[in-house]
Amino acid sequence: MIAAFYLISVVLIVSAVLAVSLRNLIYCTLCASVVFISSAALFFLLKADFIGVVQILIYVGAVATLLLFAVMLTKNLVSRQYYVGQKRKWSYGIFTASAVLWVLIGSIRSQTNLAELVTADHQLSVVSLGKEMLTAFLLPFEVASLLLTAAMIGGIVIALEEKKKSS
Amino acid sequence: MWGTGVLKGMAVTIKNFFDTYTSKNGIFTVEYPEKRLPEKERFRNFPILVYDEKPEELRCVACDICAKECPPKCITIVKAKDAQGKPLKQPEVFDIDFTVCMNCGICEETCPFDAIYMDHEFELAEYDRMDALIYKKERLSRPWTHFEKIRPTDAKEINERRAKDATKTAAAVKPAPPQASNQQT
Amino acid sequence: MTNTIETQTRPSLSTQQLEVSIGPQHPSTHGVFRMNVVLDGETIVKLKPVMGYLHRNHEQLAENMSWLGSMPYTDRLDYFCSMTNNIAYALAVEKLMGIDVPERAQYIRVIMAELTRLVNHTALVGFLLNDLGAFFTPVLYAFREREKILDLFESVAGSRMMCNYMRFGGVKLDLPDGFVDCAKAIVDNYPPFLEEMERLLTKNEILMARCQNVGILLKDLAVNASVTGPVLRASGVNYDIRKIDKYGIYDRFDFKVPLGTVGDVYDRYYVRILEMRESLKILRQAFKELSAGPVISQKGLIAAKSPRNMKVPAGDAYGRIEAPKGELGFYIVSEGGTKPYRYHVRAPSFINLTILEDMCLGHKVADAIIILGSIDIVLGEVDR
Amino acid sequence: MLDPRFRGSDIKECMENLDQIFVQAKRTVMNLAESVLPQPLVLLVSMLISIGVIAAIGPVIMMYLTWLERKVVGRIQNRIGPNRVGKFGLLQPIADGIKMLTKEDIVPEGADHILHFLSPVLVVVPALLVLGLLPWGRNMAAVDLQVGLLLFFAITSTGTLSIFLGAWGSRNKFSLLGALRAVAQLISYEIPQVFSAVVVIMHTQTISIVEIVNAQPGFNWFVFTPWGFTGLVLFYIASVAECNRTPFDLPEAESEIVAGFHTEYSGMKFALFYMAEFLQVFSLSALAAALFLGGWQGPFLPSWIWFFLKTYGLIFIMLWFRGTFPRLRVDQLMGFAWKFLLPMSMINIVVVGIWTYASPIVAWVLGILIIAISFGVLAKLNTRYHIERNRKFILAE
Amino acid sequence: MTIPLSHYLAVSAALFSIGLFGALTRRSAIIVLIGIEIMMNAANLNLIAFWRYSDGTRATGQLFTFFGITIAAAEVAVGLAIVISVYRLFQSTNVNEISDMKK
Repeated sequence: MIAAFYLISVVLIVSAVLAVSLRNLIYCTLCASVVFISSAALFFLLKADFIGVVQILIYVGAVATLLLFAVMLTKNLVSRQYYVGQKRKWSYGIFTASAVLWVLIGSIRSQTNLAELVTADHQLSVVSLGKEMLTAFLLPFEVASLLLTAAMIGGIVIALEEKKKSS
Repeated sequence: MWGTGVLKGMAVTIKNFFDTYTSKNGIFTVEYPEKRLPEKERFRNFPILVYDEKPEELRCVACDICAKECPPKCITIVKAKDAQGKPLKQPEVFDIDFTVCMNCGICEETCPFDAIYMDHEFELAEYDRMDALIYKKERLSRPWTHFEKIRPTDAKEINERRAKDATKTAAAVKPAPPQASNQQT
Repeated sequence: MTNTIETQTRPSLSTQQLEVSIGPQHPSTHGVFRMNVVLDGETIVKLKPVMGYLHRNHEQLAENMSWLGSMPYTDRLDYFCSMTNNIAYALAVEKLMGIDVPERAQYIRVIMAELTRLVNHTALVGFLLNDLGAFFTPVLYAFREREKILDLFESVAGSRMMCNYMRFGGVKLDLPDGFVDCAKAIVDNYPPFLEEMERLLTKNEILMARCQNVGILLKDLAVNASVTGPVLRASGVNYDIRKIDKYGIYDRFDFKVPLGTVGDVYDRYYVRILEMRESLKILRQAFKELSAGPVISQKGLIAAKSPRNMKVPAGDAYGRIEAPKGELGFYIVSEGGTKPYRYHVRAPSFINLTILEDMCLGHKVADAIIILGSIDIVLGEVDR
Repeated sequence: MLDPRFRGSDIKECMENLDQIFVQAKRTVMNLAESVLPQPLVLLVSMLISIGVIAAIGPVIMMYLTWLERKVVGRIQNRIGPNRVGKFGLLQPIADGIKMLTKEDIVPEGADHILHFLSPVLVVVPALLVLGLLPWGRNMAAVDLQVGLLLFFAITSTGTLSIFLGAWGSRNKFSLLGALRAVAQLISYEIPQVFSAVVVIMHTQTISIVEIVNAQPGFNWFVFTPWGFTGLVLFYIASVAECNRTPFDLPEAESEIVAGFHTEYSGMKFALFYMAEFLQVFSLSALAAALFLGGWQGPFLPSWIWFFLKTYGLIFIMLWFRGTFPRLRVDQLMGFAWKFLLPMSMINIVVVGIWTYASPIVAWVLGILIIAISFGVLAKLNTRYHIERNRKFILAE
Repeated sequence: MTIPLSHYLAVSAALFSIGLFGALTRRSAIIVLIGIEIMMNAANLNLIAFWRYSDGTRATGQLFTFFGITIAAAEVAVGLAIVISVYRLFQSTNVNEISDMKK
């Protein structure tokens, strides 16, 4: 169990770095889907099966394909980085990211009374999850569905708008 | 109703599926090397030269009609000469290029001496395209009995016709000197 | 070969237009035939047929060969129906030489022509379904029936597809005994096969959805492009040379000419099935009226015996028949010698192909393939 | 002929052992392992056994599915199918395998090597992974997850991505067309497939496949209920489309776009694509059997024999489709998914709702009524202007 | 020996900063979107870690992640639609070039 955690987090970090820094966009999206899969694996490790499965279904199944289609439609596969003038920005990026990381790690370490792992294996059954979602969390559930329909219609309207005029 | 056409189509294929097990002529294909389809009598594949008794005594008299008639010109004939150089009524070289011949059967029709006929043999695969597929006189010649075996009805007609011609020429040539008659054999 | 054509419309989502060559090496172009298709997404913007891959110089060859010498070559024109090619060529030369054909030979010619029509249309229906995606089942059902008829041709003419059976003034050899009742058995077995094919295909929703209102050929476009055969009759034009010329003895048989109404792929498919039914009617009548008698006229026999010195009087003639694919015509010019001066074949597939682009514009790639399949072209005839 | 002393219970008991034969085999191996190995390794050994068995069965199933397909489609076309290699052509798959191995592995010049190499692997992995989730027999499911069915759909949805990458990597116009069609088809048929599975989840209140199968003891399978039958039909049609089989085999339409997304693959890579397709055929038929036909539930035979009987019954229907149907066009394919399958599966969910709360008679009558009416209305809507059922032809003089 | 919570938090913090780095430095709009996705992922990882180390009876952690994932999916859909329509006007997805409002 322990080895699995470290292995997966190494894969996670490496593929995240690759997903962000590669030049060829197709490889970027590929590494992004590896990030999504390994974070789903972490969820399984943390005994959150339902969320792990939802993560794979939504991120790898839909979001990665969407990204691939977007990459294909915008056609600049090998993103031509004009680094001429913006060398410094690149270093700015590293500086801010490491600053944020330092702050976060600092806050984690300063925390002393972090909760210990109390029960070795407690499993939240999917049925209770479902009940909870439709009782305590009914409002966010309805708002989420509203948001999804709005996003769908918005996405279509933006993408489709051009087709109507030109055809 | 919407899906019926599709279901009827499936019924047809499943009937054929079970036909192959149940009915006699369900399976249409024949497993070739072991079982063979009966050959049609008039099936014509590549030509053969015919001789009566001795393989040297071909019926062909090298009159070159079939070479001239052949649409793709795949027959080459050279007349045989005896010791003194007098042309004999025998082909010295008679080869057919099987890569060119399209077994159309025109040579069989136009040969006045019933010397060339189409054979039924079709397993003629070779490893070499050049000289293996140019059939020489020896490879082309077959006895007349072979012809009678593969095409009985045509053979019967031809034999009758030849017998009638032979008696007619024999009667016509009797007053003439006897030695001229052996050319017709 | 990826020369893309950039559209100059307003800056819409400028998807490049994809130029795909559905080329000679493609599973469903019925032989070596190429279509340069310009695609916008899946719909066809431009289509240019490219032919000539199978050109064998047939007409030039015929000019330095004896008259009968090019008869076996006519088998290679439309290798699906060799008997009708022979009949058309024999008809043209007989018209020029003025030979008459005896009664029995006329009936044999009608029987052979109608059997070839059956063979051609069955194979066409099979291959059209193969283009639609049915994994070879209709083709093999069609071939099962076609094999029986090809066996008949083999027992009559000696070869299944390259028959070389017709001679000027009649046919080469008389029918072998037992041919007629064997042919009768096959003709009687055909209707159940047609019912089976119809049950499998005609009312099949997928086939109807794929073929109806696809590749519509309007009546006037068809007539102007001089399209002939089932493609023309599917658009509703009543033009069948057997009815118009009444060549040979076709006036003795009563049969109908099926016409379509809309002129799309479905009509072309179903008109051919109805034509098969009509051919069966003709065959039954021909078997009844087949009488004994000579098979080749006296003049024809002499010509067949020594074709190289058969002279045809000077002049020109155009003999045409209703081949399964359309109007197959032979235009021959003779100077009175033993070789034709000019020899031209009017191939129906070649002329039916000219309207391929008009039918395919605006359709999808999948439709272009079945429209090509429904015109029923054979490359031997197109490229000659 | 039965020995009188052989009482009925003996037959039942020997069937029982036969049923649990594999489970006992594994248990014996486990006891052996426990006595020898330390504790954590034992868990590893049990996992290895399951993985090993599935990794062995997967390719064997795939090989003999290709053989079965060629035999069945052959018989449909009045011919015998492979019978030269081995007794009934049984060694044919092995011959095909060797041929695939020895064939040269061509990588097109403009192709993207990494993608070209990676995508066959990415396609096979989900297909093999999914075999672990299926209940092969009584307590013979390799992995019994509480979210089994949802994980099944999640894994099969990752296959779309790899098909697209494979086609995009091989720089070929035809495979590009094939990829666009594949992605559009797989995504739009995933939704009706999941919806028609939701029907079973609503009825059995669980997502784990093993529980669903346990909820169908003896002969009362779900298929004998109105919603169960429509659910099976909808699920089965959607999974035929999901594995790119006829009449939905547009992504690799031979007659239109040469070989669709796997045009540029040869040798072992093509074999992997082929294996992925057939494993998906097997796993989706097995899932359809588990959800609606009671998986391994059956009166007399051992459980895993029932599982294979039902799965191969459904696979036979897919092969039967292969031998009969022409192909749909792209827009009809989409129309069929969105305008027929999806509404029907939603209506099916309504019927299950009624089924759980109404009394049996009312539920039956109402269920059949709703399904019949909705099928008629949807069929009418979908074919109103496309298909002219009987078109008239003139037989002119 | 179980894994302390701080390890999980460290991993998600690292993931978050990588996502931030990507979003800030890269030119192409799509990589910015990927960066944002990775940051959302890191947040979800945190939520689940805290849920696992809590008493585990309440499902708030999991449900929060569930809604987080749905919102992220909606966000990507709309984001990509915007990227495509922007690409249609400016013929490029380079974030720097899409700066002037009036085109």
